[in-house]
Amino acid sequence: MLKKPFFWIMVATVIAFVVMPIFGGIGVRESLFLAAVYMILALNLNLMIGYTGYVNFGSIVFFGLGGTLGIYAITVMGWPLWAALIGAAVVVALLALLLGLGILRLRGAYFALATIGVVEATKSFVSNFDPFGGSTGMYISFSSYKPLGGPREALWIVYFLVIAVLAASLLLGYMIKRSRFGLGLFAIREDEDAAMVLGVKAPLFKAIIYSVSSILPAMAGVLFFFKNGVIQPDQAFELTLSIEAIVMLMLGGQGTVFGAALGGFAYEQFRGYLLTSATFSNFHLVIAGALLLLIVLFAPGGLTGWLHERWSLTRRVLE
Amino acid sequence: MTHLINVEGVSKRFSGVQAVNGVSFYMDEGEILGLIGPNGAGKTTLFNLVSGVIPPDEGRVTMLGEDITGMAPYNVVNRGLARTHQIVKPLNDMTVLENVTVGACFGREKLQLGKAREHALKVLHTVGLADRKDVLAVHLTIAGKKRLEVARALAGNPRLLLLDEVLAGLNPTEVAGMIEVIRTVRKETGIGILMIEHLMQAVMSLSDRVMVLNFGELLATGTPEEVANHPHVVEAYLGDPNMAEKLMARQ
Amino acid sequence: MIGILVSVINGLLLGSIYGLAAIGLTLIFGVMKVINLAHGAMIALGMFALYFLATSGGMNPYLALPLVAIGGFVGGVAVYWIGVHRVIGRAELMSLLATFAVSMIIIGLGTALWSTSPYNVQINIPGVAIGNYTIPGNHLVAAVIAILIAAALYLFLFYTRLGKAIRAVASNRQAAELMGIPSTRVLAIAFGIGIGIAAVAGALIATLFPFTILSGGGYELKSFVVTVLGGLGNPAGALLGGLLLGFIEGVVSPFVDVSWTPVIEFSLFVVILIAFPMGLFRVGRGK
Amino acid sequence: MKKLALSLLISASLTAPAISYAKDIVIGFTTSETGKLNADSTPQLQGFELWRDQVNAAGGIKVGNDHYKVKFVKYDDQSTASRVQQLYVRLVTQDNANFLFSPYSSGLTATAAIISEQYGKVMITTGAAEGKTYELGNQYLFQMYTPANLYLASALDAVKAKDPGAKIALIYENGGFAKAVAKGAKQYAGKLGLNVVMDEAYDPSTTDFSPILNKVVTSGATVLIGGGHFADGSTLARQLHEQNMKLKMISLLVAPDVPKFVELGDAAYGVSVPSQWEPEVKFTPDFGPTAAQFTKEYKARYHVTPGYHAAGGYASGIVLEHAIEQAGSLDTDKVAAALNKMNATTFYGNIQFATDKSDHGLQIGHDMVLAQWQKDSQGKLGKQVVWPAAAGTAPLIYPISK
Repeated sequence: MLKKPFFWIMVATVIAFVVMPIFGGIGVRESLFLAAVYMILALNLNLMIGYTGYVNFGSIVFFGLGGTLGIYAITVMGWPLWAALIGAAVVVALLALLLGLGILRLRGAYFALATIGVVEATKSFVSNFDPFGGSTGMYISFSSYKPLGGPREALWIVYFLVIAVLAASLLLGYMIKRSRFGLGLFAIREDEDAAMVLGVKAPLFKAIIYSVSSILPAMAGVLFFFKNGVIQPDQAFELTLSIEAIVMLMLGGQGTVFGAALGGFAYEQFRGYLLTSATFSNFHLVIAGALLLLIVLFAPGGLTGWLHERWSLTRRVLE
Repeated sequence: MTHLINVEGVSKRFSGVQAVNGVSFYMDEGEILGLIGPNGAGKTTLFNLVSGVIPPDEGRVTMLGEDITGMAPYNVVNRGLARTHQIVKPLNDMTVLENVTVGACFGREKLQLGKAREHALKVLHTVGLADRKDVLAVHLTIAGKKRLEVARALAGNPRLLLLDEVLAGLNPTEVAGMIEVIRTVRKETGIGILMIEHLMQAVMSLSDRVMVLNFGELLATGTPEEVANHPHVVEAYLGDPNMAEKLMARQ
Repeated sequence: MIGILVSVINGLLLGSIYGLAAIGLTLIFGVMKVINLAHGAMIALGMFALYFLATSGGMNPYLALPLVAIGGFVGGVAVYWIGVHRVIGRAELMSLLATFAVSMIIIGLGTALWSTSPYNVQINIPGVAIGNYTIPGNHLVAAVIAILIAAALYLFLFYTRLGKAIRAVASNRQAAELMGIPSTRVLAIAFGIGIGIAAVAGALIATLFPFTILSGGGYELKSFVVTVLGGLGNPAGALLGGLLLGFIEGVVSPFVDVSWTPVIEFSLFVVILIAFPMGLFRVGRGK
Repeated sequence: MKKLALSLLISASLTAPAISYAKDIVIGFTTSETGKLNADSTPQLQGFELWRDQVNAAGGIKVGNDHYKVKFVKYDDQSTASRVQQLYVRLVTQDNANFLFSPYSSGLTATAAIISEQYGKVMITTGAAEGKTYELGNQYLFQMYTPANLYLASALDAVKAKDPGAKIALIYENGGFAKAVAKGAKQYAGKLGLNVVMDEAYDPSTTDFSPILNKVVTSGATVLIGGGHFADGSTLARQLHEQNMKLKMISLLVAPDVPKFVELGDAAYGVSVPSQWEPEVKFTPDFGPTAAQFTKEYKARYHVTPGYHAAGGYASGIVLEHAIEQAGSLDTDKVAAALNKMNATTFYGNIQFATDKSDHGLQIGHDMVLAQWQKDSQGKLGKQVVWPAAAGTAPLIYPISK
């Protein structure tokens, strides 16, 4: 692994994320924070869509549920942040495993529809479930930031934790890609029936990757909402963000770690620009939609696919 | 004695059509069994029933004495059964080597990735695809894809190989090449091979025994000579009474 | 007791409109295996079309429905050629994203043009009183129209040449092509019809409730639930599915806080999808 | 060169008012230009902008001896909370906002509030009544609205006075603000000894209210109190009318106060709304315009009668302006101290903020009124202040007769 150029590209990326805000200041940090969260979502969604070929429209449910459980642990049960992170990730992963064994019996469009149903069902359930604050959500008392040095200092710590989760996401995507398990997933993506006849235990593999792809987004959810100060079901289970994660993946190029990461980063920059530019802010949805349509129709491989078509070298370097 | 595979009275109906009806047969190691019959006779369905792709309505399939009836395909693979598909199913967006490595990783031997890759390369040499190893499977010719099917199935070191029309759609040179591959496989590994084939000459020349399926039922089993001369077979399938001689006249 | 009865009647009336909206979705899926994520946006466009015909155009809202349908058909055919044609037969992800992109563009333009404040179409039809309860007149009329349109579509699909061609392409595109049916044109027409129906359903909803360009989203989700109840790709099932969903809403609401209704709906959706992927109304299914 | 500069100077002084601004005061906020809160958010933005333009026309805000021009930086939050934090952080870090206004709605404000604490900026919150946000230990939040738990107090007082035996149905949006209001209302009704026969939330995206209205009929309720925001509230009012509900009183949150509500026609008649402010109120302001002046200027510019969202927006501006002038500085802590000390009357009513650590910034000076849509002699719909009776412009119509 240490001999592969892409490994060092990933290391350099993470170092850049750590160093840039230290020199660039708070504004840079905030932009990178959101970019990192998007990259985490896209990288883990890539495990399902890019590696396994299952279109998960509801990946946001991991993020939202992780956030909800984590903030519950912090505000109601008084857990420290690190314990909430681990606790939320474990519970979400187990729930995803159980859910995955059920809904992954569906294929193609049926699976995609079911994942939409899961998001909506979970959102409306949490909105009515009083221990999680119902539709009002949960508020984090500012005193919860004391152990991290107060609200302002906590932002730095949360930022570095998110970068750690980002690093883990990059590494996870890379290692799965180069593993025997990953090979089995690719086989499922290409032709599930053929894969099973070749000996790939598809139902188990799918449920495991569904569960694995939930862990890091769940942690990102805890961190995001911890920083956010409040978690409300509308915000935690926003179907749009799930679909945006797919757009990021398409933009960067699905199936590659590089593409997922690049897509998440580029999308955040692009959206941030559209949203705050005077000219485009009214039309940002139109522009984003037109861009997506163009990618789907004319460049389904995304940026990475485009690069690979031009230079065969990139295929070996950008994995 | 326990056979490599023993199939007892398997049946399958699809929405009113009896696709396979009470078929029984066995095979032993090192044997090549040919399976012939007209289109729609239920040959591929029989393959699907044996390899776990669809569960039979009735009947029992055992491998080396172990009941594998209705087992999921990947579990059947574990027991040492591998198959190819009549309509090829290459893993399109993966290279030839990766395709075969999948077979090696998840076949009977469950090799680790590195070992699997080495083994896959060996198998690619056997089937004559070594020079195409880094090509995406989607870019192979139809003959290449058929070889790939065989290579993937072989890569798991199966005890029993089910070949579903690996010769169909190939030109004479390619057919000769593929027959050579099958011969080599038998010689080198000594595994059992059950093959569906329409190309009579090939079946007759390769098989130790041949069985004939018609309307989902077993019509006859025996050596190629016996089957070729079996009156029911001649009537139902071959049609031409002089066919047998033509077939037996090996090139 | 009367309360429950009225609640069920209300549910069924609304359910017929859910059913109509879902027919548009399921027809498109049945014919070209595309889940149209622009469905909600199309419903919303139907709402606005009716609004402008009825207010600026001064038409009677119900007489404007055929115009909305024609507009929807034309728009649908256009969307098919722009966004959908190239992704037919490719991975599901592509058609899902292509239609979602169309939805983003429509909602973006709609937001810029009409903001997101609610619009109203005023209709005064006296309701029917049952004891202290009232069933609004516009709900009754809308339900009757929805069922008539669904019936007309059924007749069209089973008794006209074009309808039969659409069904032929749905069941096997290659075979239909061999029989001399120009399948691409049939796909475009089927997409147009699906959108036309969605737009009319939207227009009918606009006669009942205030709406914005975003209102279609909720009905799109309901259409998913309905299609799954009725079987994806099965137009007759969709109407039954809609009625069933309306019935469930009507029966459940007197006993549970209404904010729990979506929880029940979507849980049911996922469970039925896993247990009966072909829908509840298709008994004998092939392999 | 000198000549050129001189001529430029002269031409500048001819076109612009002859005030030399030392600098800008940047105030940042987001508004819901799109999304479901758009109708509620727009008047608030108009209130902000009217204030800004008036201040700048009058010479800006005076800090010490300098005149500062007020500059707004605003973004569209699309009515969704996930955008809000990103945009507020950007306002603070990239646009260098000196002060912040809140977005519209309790939900979005809760999300934005923490930014004020993390980055140490004063945030005047308006259009955000939910009280929970202020109990988390903040130092820089200042609420302009009467908190949610007191929202329906005037409506319940009116019911108590007119019809102590009324059966009340509480029907509200399943969202932060409306739920907090309903919770407070239920407690208050209990204190008054009123009979609440139904208490139920509905999903924020509800468009069909018939299931819940049927339940209201079944419960035998005579008074309906609740609602949420504009979209759901106006739909609810319309269906109450369509389903011919025989209620003696209907009091809904927010929606009836938005000018667009009048488009409902007959469905609007008799509906009352707890209001932070109405144009008819008569306070003698310590600073800023009177209600009549504000109403006149607002109408001249936007051609509608301002509701309380607009007034709240405008009042946020003058309160901040006053505090900055009192502090004589743009320093966050000094301005916050001035706000903490404030106990003043404006056209919008009395303003005082809680200073206790447990609920800092909560509005404790301001009282609400109840307004009702009534018809004048020509049958034209208009809003009248009906409660408290002493401050009213017309008597409460009870029961509503249609």
